[in-house]
Amino acid sequence: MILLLAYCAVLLSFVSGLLALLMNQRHALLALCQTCFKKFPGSRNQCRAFVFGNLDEQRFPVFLRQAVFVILGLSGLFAVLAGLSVLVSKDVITDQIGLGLPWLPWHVRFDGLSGFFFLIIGIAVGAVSLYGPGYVSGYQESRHPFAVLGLFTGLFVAGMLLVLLADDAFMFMIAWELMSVASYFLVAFQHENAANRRAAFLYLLMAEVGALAIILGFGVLASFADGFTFDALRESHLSATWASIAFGLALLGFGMKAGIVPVHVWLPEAHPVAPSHISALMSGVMLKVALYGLIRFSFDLLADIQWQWGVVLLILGTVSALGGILYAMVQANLKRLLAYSSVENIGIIFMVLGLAMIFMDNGHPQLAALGFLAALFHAFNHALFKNLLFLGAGILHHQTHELNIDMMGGLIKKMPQTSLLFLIGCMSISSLPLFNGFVSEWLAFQTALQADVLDNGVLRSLIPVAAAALALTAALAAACFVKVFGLIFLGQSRSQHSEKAREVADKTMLAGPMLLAALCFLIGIFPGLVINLINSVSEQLLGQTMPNDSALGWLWLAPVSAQQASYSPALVLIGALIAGCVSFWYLRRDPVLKTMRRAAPWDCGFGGLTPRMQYSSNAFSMPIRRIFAKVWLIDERIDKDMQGAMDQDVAAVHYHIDIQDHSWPLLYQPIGHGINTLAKQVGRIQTGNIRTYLGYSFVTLVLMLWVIS
Amino acid sequence: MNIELQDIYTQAILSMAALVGLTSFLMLGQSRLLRLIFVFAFQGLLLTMTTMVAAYSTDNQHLYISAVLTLALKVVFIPWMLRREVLKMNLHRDIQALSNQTTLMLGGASLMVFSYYVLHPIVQTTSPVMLNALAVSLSVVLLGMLLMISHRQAIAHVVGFMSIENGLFFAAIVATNGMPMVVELGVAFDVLVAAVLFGIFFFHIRTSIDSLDVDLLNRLHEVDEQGARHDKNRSAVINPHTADYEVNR
Amino acid sequence: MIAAYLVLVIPFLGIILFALSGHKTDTGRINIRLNAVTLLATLWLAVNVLDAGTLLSANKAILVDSFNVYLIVLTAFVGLTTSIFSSPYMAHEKELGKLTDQRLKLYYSMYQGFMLAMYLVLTTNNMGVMWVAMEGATLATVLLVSLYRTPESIEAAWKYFILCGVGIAQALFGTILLYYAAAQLGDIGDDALLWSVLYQQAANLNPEILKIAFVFLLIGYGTKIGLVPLHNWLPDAHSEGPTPMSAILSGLLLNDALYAVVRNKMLVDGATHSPIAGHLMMGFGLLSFLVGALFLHRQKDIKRLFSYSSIEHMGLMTFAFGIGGPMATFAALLHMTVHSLTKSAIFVTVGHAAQVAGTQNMSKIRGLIKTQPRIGWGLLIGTIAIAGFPPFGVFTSEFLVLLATMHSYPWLTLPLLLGIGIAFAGLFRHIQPMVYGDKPEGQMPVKANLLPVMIHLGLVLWLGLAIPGFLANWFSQATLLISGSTPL
Amino acid sequence: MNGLIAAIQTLLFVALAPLLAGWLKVCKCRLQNRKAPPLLQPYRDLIKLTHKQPVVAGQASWIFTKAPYIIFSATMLAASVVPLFAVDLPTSASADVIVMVGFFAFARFFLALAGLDIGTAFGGMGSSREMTISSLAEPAMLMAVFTLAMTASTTNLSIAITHVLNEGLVLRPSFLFALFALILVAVAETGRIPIDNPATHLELTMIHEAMILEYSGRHLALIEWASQLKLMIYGVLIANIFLPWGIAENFSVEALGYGLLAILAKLAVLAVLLALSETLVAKMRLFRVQEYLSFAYLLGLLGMLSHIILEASR
Repeated sequence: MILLLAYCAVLLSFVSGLLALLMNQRHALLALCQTCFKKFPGSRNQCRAFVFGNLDEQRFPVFLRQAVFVILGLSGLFAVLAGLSVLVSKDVITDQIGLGLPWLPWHVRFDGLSGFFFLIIGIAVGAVSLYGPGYVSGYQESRHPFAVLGLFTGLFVAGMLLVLLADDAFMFMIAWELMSVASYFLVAFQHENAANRRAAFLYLLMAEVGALAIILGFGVLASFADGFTFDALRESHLSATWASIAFGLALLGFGMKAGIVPVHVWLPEAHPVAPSHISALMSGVMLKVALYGLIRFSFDLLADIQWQWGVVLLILGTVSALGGILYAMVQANLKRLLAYSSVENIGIIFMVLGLAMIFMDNGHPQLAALGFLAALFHAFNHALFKNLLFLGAGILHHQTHELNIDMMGGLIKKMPQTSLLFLIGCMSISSLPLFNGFVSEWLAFQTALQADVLDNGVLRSLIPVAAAALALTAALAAACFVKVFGLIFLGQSRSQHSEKAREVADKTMLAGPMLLAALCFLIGIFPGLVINLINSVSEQLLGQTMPNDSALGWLWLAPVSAQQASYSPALVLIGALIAGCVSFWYLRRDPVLKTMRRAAPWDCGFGGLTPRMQYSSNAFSMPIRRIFAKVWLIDERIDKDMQGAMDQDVAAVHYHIDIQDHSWPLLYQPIGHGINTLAKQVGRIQTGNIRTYLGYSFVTLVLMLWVIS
Repeated sequence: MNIELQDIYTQAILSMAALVGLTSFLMLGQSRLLRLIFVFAFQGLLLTMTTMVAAYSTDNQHLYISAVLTLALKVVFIPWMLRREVLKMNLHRDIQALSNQTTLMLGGASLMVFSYYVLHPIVQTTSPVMLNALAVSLSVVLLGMLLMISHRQAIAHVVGFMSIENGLFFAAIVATNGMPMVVELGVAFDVLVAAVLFGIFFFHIRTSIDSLDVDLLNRLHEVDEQGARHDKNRSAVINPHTADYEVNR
Repeated sequence: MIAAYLVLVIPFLGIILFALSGHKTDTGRINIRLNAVTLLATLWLAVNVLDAGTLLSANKAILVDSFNVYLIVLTAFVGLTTSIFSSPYMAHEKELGKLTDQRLKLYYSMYQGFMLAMYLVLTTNNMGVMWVAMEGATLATVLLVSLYRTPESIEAAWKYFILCGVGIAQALFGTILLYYAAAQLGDIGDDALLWSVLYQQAANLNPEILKIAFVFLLIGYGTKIGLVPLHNWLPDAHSEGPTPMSAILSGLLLNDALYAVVRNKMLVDGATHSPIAGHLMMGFGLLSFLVGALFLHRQKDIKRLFSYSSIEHMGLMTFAFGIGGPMATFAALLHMTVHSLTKSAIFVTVGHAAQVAGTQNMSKIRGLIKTQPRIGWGLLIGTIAIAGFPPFGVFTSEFLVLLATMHSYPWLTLPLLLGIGIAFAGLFRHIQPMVYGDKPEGQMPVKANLLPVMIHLGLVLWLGLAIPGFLANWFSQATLLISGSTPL
Repeated sequence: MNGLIAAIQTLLFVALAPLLAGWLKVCKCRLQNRKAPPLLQPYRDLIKLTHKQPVVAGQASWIFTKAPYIIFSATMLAASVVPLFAVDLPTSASADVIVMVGFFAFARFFLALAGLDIGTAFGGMGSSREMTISSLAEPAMLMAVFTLAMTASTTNLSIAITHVLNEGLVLRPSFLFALFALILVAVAETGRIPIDNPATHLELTMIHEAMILEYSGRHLALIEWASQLKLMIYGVLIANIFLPWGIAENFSVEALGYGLLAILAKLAVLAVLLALSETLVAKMRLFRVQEYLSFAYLLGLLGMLSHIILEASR
């Protein structure tokens, strides 16, 4: 039954994709319906009117778009239901589908871990499908056919869901690559821009390399097992070295998809160019699927965790978290910034997962469960708020046709609802108390603080350092999102577009973000809801749950014991409400003082503020750029146009800044260069002269004969 | 192995083998096309004689047929065709300078030794005669290839190609008393068609490059002449920040 | 058995028919029909084999077992779809004034000639005849390569002719050695070249001779497979000939050459009991794979690009056969099928793409999706499939090859992995700009029949998702035959 | 009973914060040979501001007008979890020290947004600098706090202080480092010299003042009050974590009274020290701040490491 729900989710997403293909087949449909009605003349007139009304030339595209997204939304709903029911029932359901290799049908397994990620996907897909119809209506059908977008969106979602269901390496890889390829087409959807094509190429290339690494990881396991099913792979007892090799390969593969530094570079290229609801799915959900893969691979298949892996994850996670947020800080393109911020959040998740591994191998399964919980919880939260922010960015793009935050400003008055939703997203991602992001970071800190129980001195001193890096990350994230919100919504409009922007007319477009924002807040106040679900995951996977001290009641979060740490967001909310209301009412008790006087702000006597006087994105991040100057490759130039006698007067000043990632010159350019050089060298063997070719043949023959005798 | 202990048939075959090997050497060192073709025809004749001897000694009917085929194709038709081409193209006066003839001959000689070396392991299971015959035919094959590598005229290539066929044929006759009939016929047919095709190609090549020098056929290659242009673009492959990776744009 | 003869007779009649009657406008359609009839005959043959198992004709001249039966059907199928493509394509070429009636006559009769050679290679039980047919295939196609009579095409044809001729001559030497080895057993007589006999006697053959024979056979047929460094003719011939011919060369000829090598390898393995033949194949395969992948990066001509991709894939198959375990063999058999289907589909779209842009120069082909969406998408999806992305069948076989390598030779996975990555990048850096982007000036849609492409890619997709039972059965029986055990 | 004490503590915090600010000003003036304003001057300022009609920039949005309430509430919540004169605080359980840092972040978030809301150059400048400095200060602060948390193996402030208290006088090198780190952070976070100077409005150097330049009336009062409260919270943290003696451990009247007196005395002394340092030290350039803060971070790290290596080694 539960599995049926899951299958429904997958099938519906397929169906939505296929339905989108009908976009260009209106005439065929029309003909089909006419013959149908001729055959069954008894059909009701209303039904007929409905069908033909929707097949009307004007109406049809709108109708089809809505239908596609409704079905996609249903798929999301089924995914949520399936996920919840498997989490609540704590079942493990297995099945086989008659596809795949002759001796290896697709094995399906639906357990708590899959269920939890089903839940994440379901929520995100649900929100996206509420938002979708309004957003895609902005595309011109002739330039950007909906059939392509809808088809690959459906396939993308189906691929992600299938990855979670897979119980053998072969099906896993098929689903995994389906997800990659479908999202590649989505990234390349608006392929007129060279930037999009580049990004798509880079994305697919890295997806391919990552997938190969994963296959090899499975290969290592499979060469010690008989078969590719996960059951068989679980039984392959590897030596420590081989297990580490397998883990390293899996980490490379899944890390590439998840966007771990230094293999994160596709992320900031691909996310900005994809349609926003796709970026939301990619960033919010697909990265989580990569996380799922890593968890499945290491905690489930390898099972015998080694603490060294944890250290690797911890270090990589820390670097990614810090690197991600620092790079995000200096971006002016909103979606690029969000993409880098995804790198940061994935870094945090990996960091905590690393902690869990360290505790696991050092004989503290309870603490491992805590770290595991923090990681999964943060994954869940990140899916919520990153989705929210990407959808918000989509709305902004839809309304202002801009993604450069230096071109926005003052939108809070023009788009009050969007701004509120976006603010909630910013607050969640900055991990401010009362919102969900804070809870998972709090749990992460709590995990790190348990380092004292470890015997290894190096680990004990390493973990607090990582925790401090986490603190720095969180603070920088707050700075970054102050910049984002402040520059986009506050101040004065910086461009014509944002001056003319209006709130979205189609309110369903706001429904998706609204759902996510509500969840952000709800989970922030009642984290127990999700934590209970994750506990059933870790019970299945690790055999341990977080020792939540129930003595304090369900409103409380006491991960280790009430003595050590506790947090009750609900009580904090009550306190905040009391404090806020009291001060508010007390200070405004005098009706005369209630009114505020509006006046022009102080302009230093220069006669009016102009939007250009405001701090820009680069100006805002300038102190941080100065402080962490080594982190980026910065090319900063100030050109002055001189005029007048002796060219002494400055007519205009041009400021250029170009910020690059270190990983390009250090990692990717040498590889690209190397391959091109190699190809050039290899090209030399093909001289064009037939005598040389005969010579090759001759030498090969002689050499082979010599070898053989 | 003592040659005087072998029967007359074997002695004859061995002599033929030696002669065939010798003709291959002669061809390798030959720089005049007409002589080359003549030596090739002579090799074909030797082959025919070998076939006859084999046919006679084993009383194998179908070897006679193949002897006739060889005679017709390799001694008459192909040399005639090649000779006609040479005369038509006025190539018979050209002396193609073989840059290092001595090295070439030494190389050929070492190839012969090499053939013996390669085939040596089979001597345990077979007679030394066979070893000789096979080694000679292998060296004829290899020498034919060497001929093609060292000569630039398309005509010489055809001769080399056909002499490789001769080597194979020799092996087939001596070692196994010929192949099954159907195969022999098939091979002969292939050789015939190949010869015709060569004729067609001489015509095409001549009309296209006005020469039969195969070194001039070098338009299709992968060597980079304009290295600089690629250098400029090479780091652009996957770097989205520099220029456009679509190199050819 | 009649079916087997039919398969050979129909193309033979086709040659004669086309050679005698001059070119007419409906020759293309007749060609399609002939191929369709042949396909039916092969299907009949396949049903026979499915019912009765291995077929051996009374005079032992024809052998159809589970290894070649699917290749025969595949040959007929690709032959048919390519002829469907070639009919409007060649008509268009004629309209452009590139071809005359005389040459079209040559084209169609040689098309059938090539098909005949292919069927003969596959069905014959006689290793000598196999060689003859293989050489015949070269002879049939060499004039097709130079069909356009441009200096480049003549150069390509000459190289094709000479290199393949010399190469295949070495295979004949190998065959003679094989015959010699068999003849030593005595009392076999003319049957000594029959594969069925040789296979039974394999254990008694002289291993030393067979080793040497295998070197010659591998180098000989390897030239036709396009193994580096014997591959040099391949990109030239593919890029200069008419596109349908590139499709059948890549899709069929290379496969059949590999088939010949594997047949011989089975004998050699039976005699030597050492993995030496496998190791040689692995070495050549890996080298071809890597070099082919690297060459992809430097191409300017679209057909050259895909011919290097063929080299790369043939390298992978050779490598997989070389590994020799049941999983690798199964993978290689599957890869032969899916590669042939995918590559011929790609060549079909490539041909149309080149017609759309009026050039084979990739830097001039742009914005195909905007110009003619079906061609653009066909090319893109075909490339995705050939690059080994699931759910297409190429992925399945590459997956299995990788895992088999991991199992037997873990360290070789590294170059393999590298090769796949490099090849993918090499393909996509060229394909993407061609299919995407805005439509350039003056690029007009052409009349194209993309049904073959859809059918091929659909089949490849199907094979990627699930391998139908009868095919799986053949594959596993062939695997049993080749490697001695089945993966099932 | 506990809840009542917690409420009283919080109210006392709020009530006493201006007094601390006044005392600080008095000390500073004395040290600088100036005539000091009355001790209660901050209260008078606050009262005066609350009775004025606020003037708000024309383009201000709701963020600008609501931010002061949010900032004040958040700071007050932070104050409510810090034991002032008695431990065993129930609010400490519902929000531990990490949450307290979170409250500060919350307040700062809105303060920075408010700075950006009007769209003046000053507001942006202030916000940018504030966020930069705080993002450097926060990890340093957490390092210091973690040293305590790991020693007491809890992040609950109340329990941690009890732990230190019960342990008696133990000289821990880690605490020494942590104390210094926390002092440095406190100076930075509360905008004192050498990081910022609350007394000036010098355009190029101001940070905190730049953000609140447009505030007036009750809004300004709330923000000023909140920053005084923040200063006091840091003072109490330093005093009660590192020198907890005197704090009430039970709720008898005399214990509470002693506790109150003790904390007042400690704060008074701390204020004198702060005034002294402000008098002696010159303000730093903005881009030397990171050196200062990374020094603080280093101290925190050293504290942590010395805890792990010297004190908890096994």
